[in-house]
This record gives sequence, C-alpha cells and structure tokens, in this order.
Amino acid sequence: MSVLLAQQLVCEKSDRQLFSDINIELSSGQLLYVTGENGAGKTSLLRILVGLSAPATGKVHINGFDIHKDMPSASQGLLYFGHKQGISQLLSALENLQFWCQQHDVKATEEAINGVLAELGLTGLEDIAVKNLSAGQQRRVALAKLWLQQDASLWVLDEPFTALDVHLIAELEAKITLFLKSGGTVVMTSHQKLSIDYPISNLHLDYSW
Amino acid sequence: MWKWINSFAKPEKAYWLCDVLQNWFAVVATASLVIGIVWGLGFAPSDYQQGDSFRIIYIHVPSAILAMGAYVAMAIAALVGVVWQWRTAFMFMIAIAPVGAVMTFISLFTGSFWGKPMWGTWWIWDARLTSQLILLFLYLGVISLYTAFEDKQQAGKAAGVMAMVGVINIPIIHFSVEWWNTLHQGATITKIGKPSIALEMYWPLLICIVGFATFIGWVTIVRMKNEIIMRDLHRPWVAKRFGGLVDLEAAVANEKDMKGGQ
Amino acid sequence: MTFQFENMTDFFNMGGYAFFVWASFIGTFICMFGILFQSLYVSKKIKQGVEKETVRAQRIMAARAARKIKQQAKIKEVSNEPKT
Amino acid sequence: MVALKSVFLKDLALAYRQRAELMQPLMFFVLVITLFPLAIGPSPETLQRIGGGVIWVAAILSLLLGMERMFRDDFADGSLEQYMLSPTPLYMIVVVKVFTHWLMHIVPLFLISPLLALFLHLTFDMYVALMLTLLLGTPLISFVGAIGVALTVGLHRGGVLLALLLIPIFIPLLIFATSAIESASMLLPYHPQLAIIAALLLFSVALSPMAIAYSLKVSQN
Repeated sequence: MSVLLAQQLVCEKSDRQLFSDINIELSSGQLLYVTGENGAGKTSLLRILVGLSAPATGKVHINGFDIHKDMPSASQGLLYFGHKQGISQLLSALENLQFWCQQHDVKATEEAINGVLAELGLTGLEDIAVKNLSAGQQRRVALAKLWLQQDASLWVLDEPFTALDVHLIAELEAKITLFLKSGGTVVMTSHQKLSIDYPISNLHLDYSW
Repeated sequence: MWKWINSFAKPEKAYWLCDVLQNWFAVVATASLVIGIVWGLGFAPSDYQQGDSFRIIYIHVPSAILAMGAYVAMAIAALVGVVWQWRTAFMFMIAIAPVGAVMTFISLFTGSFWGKPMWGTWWIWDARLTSQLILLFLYLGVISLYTAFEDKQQAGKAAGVMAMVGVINIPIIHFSVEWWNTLHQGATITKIGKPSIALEMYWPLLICIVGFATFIGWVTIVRMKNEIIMRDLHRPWVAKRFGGLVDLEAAVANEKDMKGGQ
Repeated sequence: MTFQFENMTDFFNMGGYAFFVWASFIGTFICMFGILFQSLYVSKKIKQGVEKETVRAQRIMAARAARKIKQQAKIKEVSNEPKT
Repeated sequence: MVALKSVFLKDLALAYRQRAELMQPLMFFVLVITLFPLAIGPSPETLQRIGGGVIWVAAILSLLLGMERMFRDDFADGSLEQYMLSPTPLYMIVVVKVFTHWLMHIVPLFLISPLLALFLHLTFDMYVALMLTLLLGTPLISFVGAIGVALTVGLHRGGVLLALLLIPIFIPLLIFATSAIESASMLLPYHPQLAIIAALLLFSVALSPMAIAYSLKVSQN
C-alpha cells in the first residue's frame, strides 16, 4: 500500500491557480524532493499534503486515510515540520517537547528527551524558556521531534535546513537517510542541494500565472 | 437532477444563468415597482387613523421583510458553500450582502419617517426597530469580515461562518428584544388569509413586495456577475468571453517551447 | 379604482404628511438607484479590467521567457570558456 | 485524554507566565465601571438602577478585550498546526482551550465583583442574581466569541473587527441577564431568564466547537 497518495491536486491562492493536476504516489522508503522557484507553491503543496490547507480539487490519502476527511486517523504516522516551528516561546525546550509527545502519543521519558537535546547540542539549556534561545537553537528544539518520533511512516519537511550550521545539516541528512532506510517516507523542500546517498525522486513545480 | 443542480457550482455556468435571468428580473422589478408605488401613492384609500402618512407602508414593509429574507438567503448560500464547497455559493453570499444591508437601511429610515408623525419621535427603542438595527450590524459584520481578508476564497468561508452564526441568532435576538419591549403596532399582514388591512390597500402592498424582491434579485445578479469575473479573472473562459485571450495562449505556448528546447 | 386626491396639489400635499411621505420615498429611490448604478458601474469597470489583466499576464510570461533565454545564454558562455 | 489534559496544563502554565497580560482586561473592567458614577452622578438610587447593566456591559467589553489572546500565540508559533495534525480531534482541543481561557478570565472577575457591587450600591439579591447570570453567561460569551476569534486570528489588527462581529450577537444575553438583575432588585423571581441563558449556553456549547474548529482551519489556509 502506498504511504502517500495524492490525486489530481489543484491549488488556488487568491484565485490564482498555483498548480494543477499534481499526482503523487509514494511507497515506503521513497524520498520526494519538491523544487520550484519562489511563489511556485512548494509550501502550499506540502500544506495540502498534510491536510492543513484544502485543495481546490483533488484528494490526499495517507496510509489509506483521506487526510481532509479523517484527520485524526490519517495523521497518526505523520510528522510535519513547517515554517512555523510549533514550539511555545514561553515554555522551556523540555516542556515543549514533553507537551508535543503527549499530544502525538509519543512515548518518551524525560531522560530520553534530555538525551536527544544533548545530541543536538542543547545540554544545559533544557529548562530555559525558548524565547531566550537563539534562532538556530530554537530550530534545533523543533527538530528534536524528528529524533523523538520513532514510529512515524511519513515525514513532511518544509525547508528543514534553514538557520542550521554545517554540522547539523550533515547530521540531519544522516537522520533522514537512516529514516528512509528503515522504511520511512519523506517529502521535503529545500533551497540547497541535497547531499544524500539515496535515490531521490524529483517534483518540479512550474511558476504559472 | 442533482448533477444538473451541481453544475451551477461552476462559475461559467452560473454566469450563463445570471445572464439569462438578469433581464427578466429587471423587467419584472421595474414594472411592479412602478405599478405598486403609483397605486399605493395615488389610488389606495387612505387609512382612517393615520391618514396619508400610512402610504410609507408601501416601501417600509417590503424592505423590512426582504431585509430579513435576504439575510436568510445569504445564510443558506453560506451553508451550501460550506457543505458542498461551491465557490459560486460564496459569490452569491457576498453579492447579496450589500443589497440586504441597503434594504435594512431603507426600512430603518422609512420607519423613522413614519414614526415621527405617528409617535411624535424620530426614533423609539421599540422591539422591531431595535432588532432591525441589530440586523444591520450583522450585515455590516459579514461585509467587513469579507473585506478584511486578502484571499477571497478564505474570505468567503469566514464570512459564511459569520452569516450562519447570525442567522441562528436572528430569532433569538427577535425574541429577546420583543421580551424587552413591545410598543410597535401589531403585525400588519401576518394573517395572510384575512389581512387586517383593506384589500384595496393590500394589493398594491403585495405588488410592491414582488417589486422589491425582484429588484434585490436583479441587483444581486449584477453584483454576482461582477464577483464571478473578478474572481475568475485569470481563467481562460473569462478571457475567451471578453477578448484578448489569443495572445496569452501564444505567450504561454512560446514559453513552453522554450522549455522543451532546453 | 379611483384617484384618491382631488387634484395634484392635494396629491403632493399628502394630507399634510407631505414631508414625511415624500422624504421616505425619495430617500428609498436614492438608495435603490445608488446600489443599482454602483453595481452596473463596477461591472463596466471590470470588463475593461479583463483586458488590462490579460496584457499584464502576457507581459509577465514574456518577461519570464526572456529571462530564461538570458540565463541559458549565460550557462552556455560559461561552458564555452576555454579550460585552462 | 492525556492529550486534552496536557493542553489544559499547558494553557494554565502559559497564562501563569503572562500574569501581567491577564490583569489588563480586569483593570479595564474596573476602570469602565468607575467611569459611570463619575459620568452619571453618585446618587445611590441611580447607580443601583443602572448597576447590573453597567457591570454586564463592562464584563462583555473586557472579555472581548482578553479574547484575542485565545488562539493568537498558538497561531503565531505554529502550535495550532501541530494540534491539527495530532490524533486528537481539533474540536475537543478547542473546547479545552476555550474552557481554560474562560476560567482564567472569570475567576479574577468573580473575586473583584463584591467590590463593584459596593461601588454601585447593589442589594444582596441583585448581587446574587449578578453572580448567577455571570456564571451562566460568560461561558456563552467565551464559546460564541471563540468563533469570531478563530475567524480573525489570521488577520493583522483584527481587534476592532472582532468587537464589531461579536457585540450584536451578545445582545440577547445582555437583555436576559440585565432583566434578571432588574427582577431581583424588585424581589421578583428571575429563574425564567436564568433558564433561557442556560439554554443558550447549552446550545452554544453543543454547536460552537465545530464552528470554531472549522474557522481555525479556514484561518490556516
């Protein structure tokens, strides 16, 4: 069964048609790399795929569930990482991640979370309110979700490499490869070249008026 | 049947329907407004209590009833839009909203001009005037919410939610205001079988109601056509209809060639 | 059905309520014609706008095509340079 | 269940860390009420007659002021997206969030109300009626108001628009609540008004979560 199935997606923003007739079928272990210039609708496509925006027409199924009709079931194995990081500025890194785990049925102990934070170079910053961290550090807190979510089947990543240093980019790429090898599926956009040792399928969005 | 109805969800088809209906509505509206108002102003007998001031009824009552009716129509359109995702339903909704607001305004100031000679004051906080005033606020809320959004599809959905919340509220508002204060004279034509006003006064009123209703329909159709074109500006059918498409297609084809060649 | 007034002066006088009756009728007509003509005016404007919008779309597409040619030319230039 | 409880605890924690912001609507409430004796005159009879209405108007305005916060931060930092993509249905989360928000705003209002009753010379019966109507009416304001908040959350400067949308809708509530207080001042029974407010509350609690969830999705687009 395909992990992600999108049929005849049409997207309109402010009555301008961004793209039409997009068909995607991904099975486990596939990486889809979405490219296109600014304003071509990459982010819109990703948001439609995870069910945050409604397409003008078309359907999206994740693991066999229609994402726009049955969000709770379809989003079970889904992890979306968007422009907005989804972490509260007033809570600490640890609190944010604990909360996120409870929200998404992820079993992770405090030690496990602290371990992941340490892996991302945030040792000693676990209990400081996120607003006091730098942009890159905040980004890492958000990225920690990728390390915590063990049993996801689909990652949808929108520009995951922004505001990261070289080391972390390499680490993240390794993490993505590992996830793919373990049978995960990834849809992602990025402005920089992807240096992953893994077959990449490419989807190019054309700018249209 | 369902499929046939559903086909009007397409802007192109809806535009065609609007074109067909527009002239009919225009003719009926003009004719019945002229007949009804001339009849009402000159030929209907004057009221034995209120004298000739009662002739305001021929615009006050139709506008008051239809202001409410237009709101309900708007809310139904919103419901259709939300449930079946019809783009045209939202277009209808936003086309009729200003017309309904104007009707509400008309009913308010004619009521005020009628109240001055009858009750001796321009404004009374009586149940019907008050709930009509709130209706005007509800209209303005829907319109301003719609204009606040950049993306008009989003705007339609948002304003649609507000219209539905408002329509659920109308009976509650009506009931609460009635409870709060009853001073207005009893309803004039609620008893359809045996109207409490004379038949000679009743007929022109009915014609006026028809006239106002078709007038609302007419203006709504014109506005809806505007809305359809404005929203579908970038689609081929609009350009095909109003000229200038050929060059665009050539340009696109030209660009496609370029890509094929690279 | 008979005309209810003796003469036209009487008709315009409206049994002493002239101001109220005529003010509300005239006000209503102004409102109704206002919204009708506004709608018709906008409709005329929009139809003119369609043409303008097509011209704009055409210009955007042409500009993009031109840019693409330029970019391709540049790439060719780079690859044609003799390698040293 | 764990997810809903965590939403509740998170919102409590966030509210606690923004205590100062929480106090603003309350101060606004007290200030508006202080204006009335100054504008109308300090005679106890007048104040007693208008007291119930004044407190209710001030309560609606101050709740509207604080309401904007309900989804603002969650929308801005993307938590809302994560809520939508969590296995818990959005409308359940919304109910918890609205309830928490109401709790955060109504408790201080209740604590300060005896003082206001003194200011406006309310009798004990009127005070009881005021408390009961506030207890039943303010959750109604929060639930219906949350629809408006959800619709305007994506707009810049949606504050005035929010008031414009919501105030007409709260008019019936205002009428029944003040009429209950007026009945209490004349020592008449006021349970019909309370029953109507309770009915409206149940109705809104039943319907509004769906509308709020839909509106949030529209705002996300």
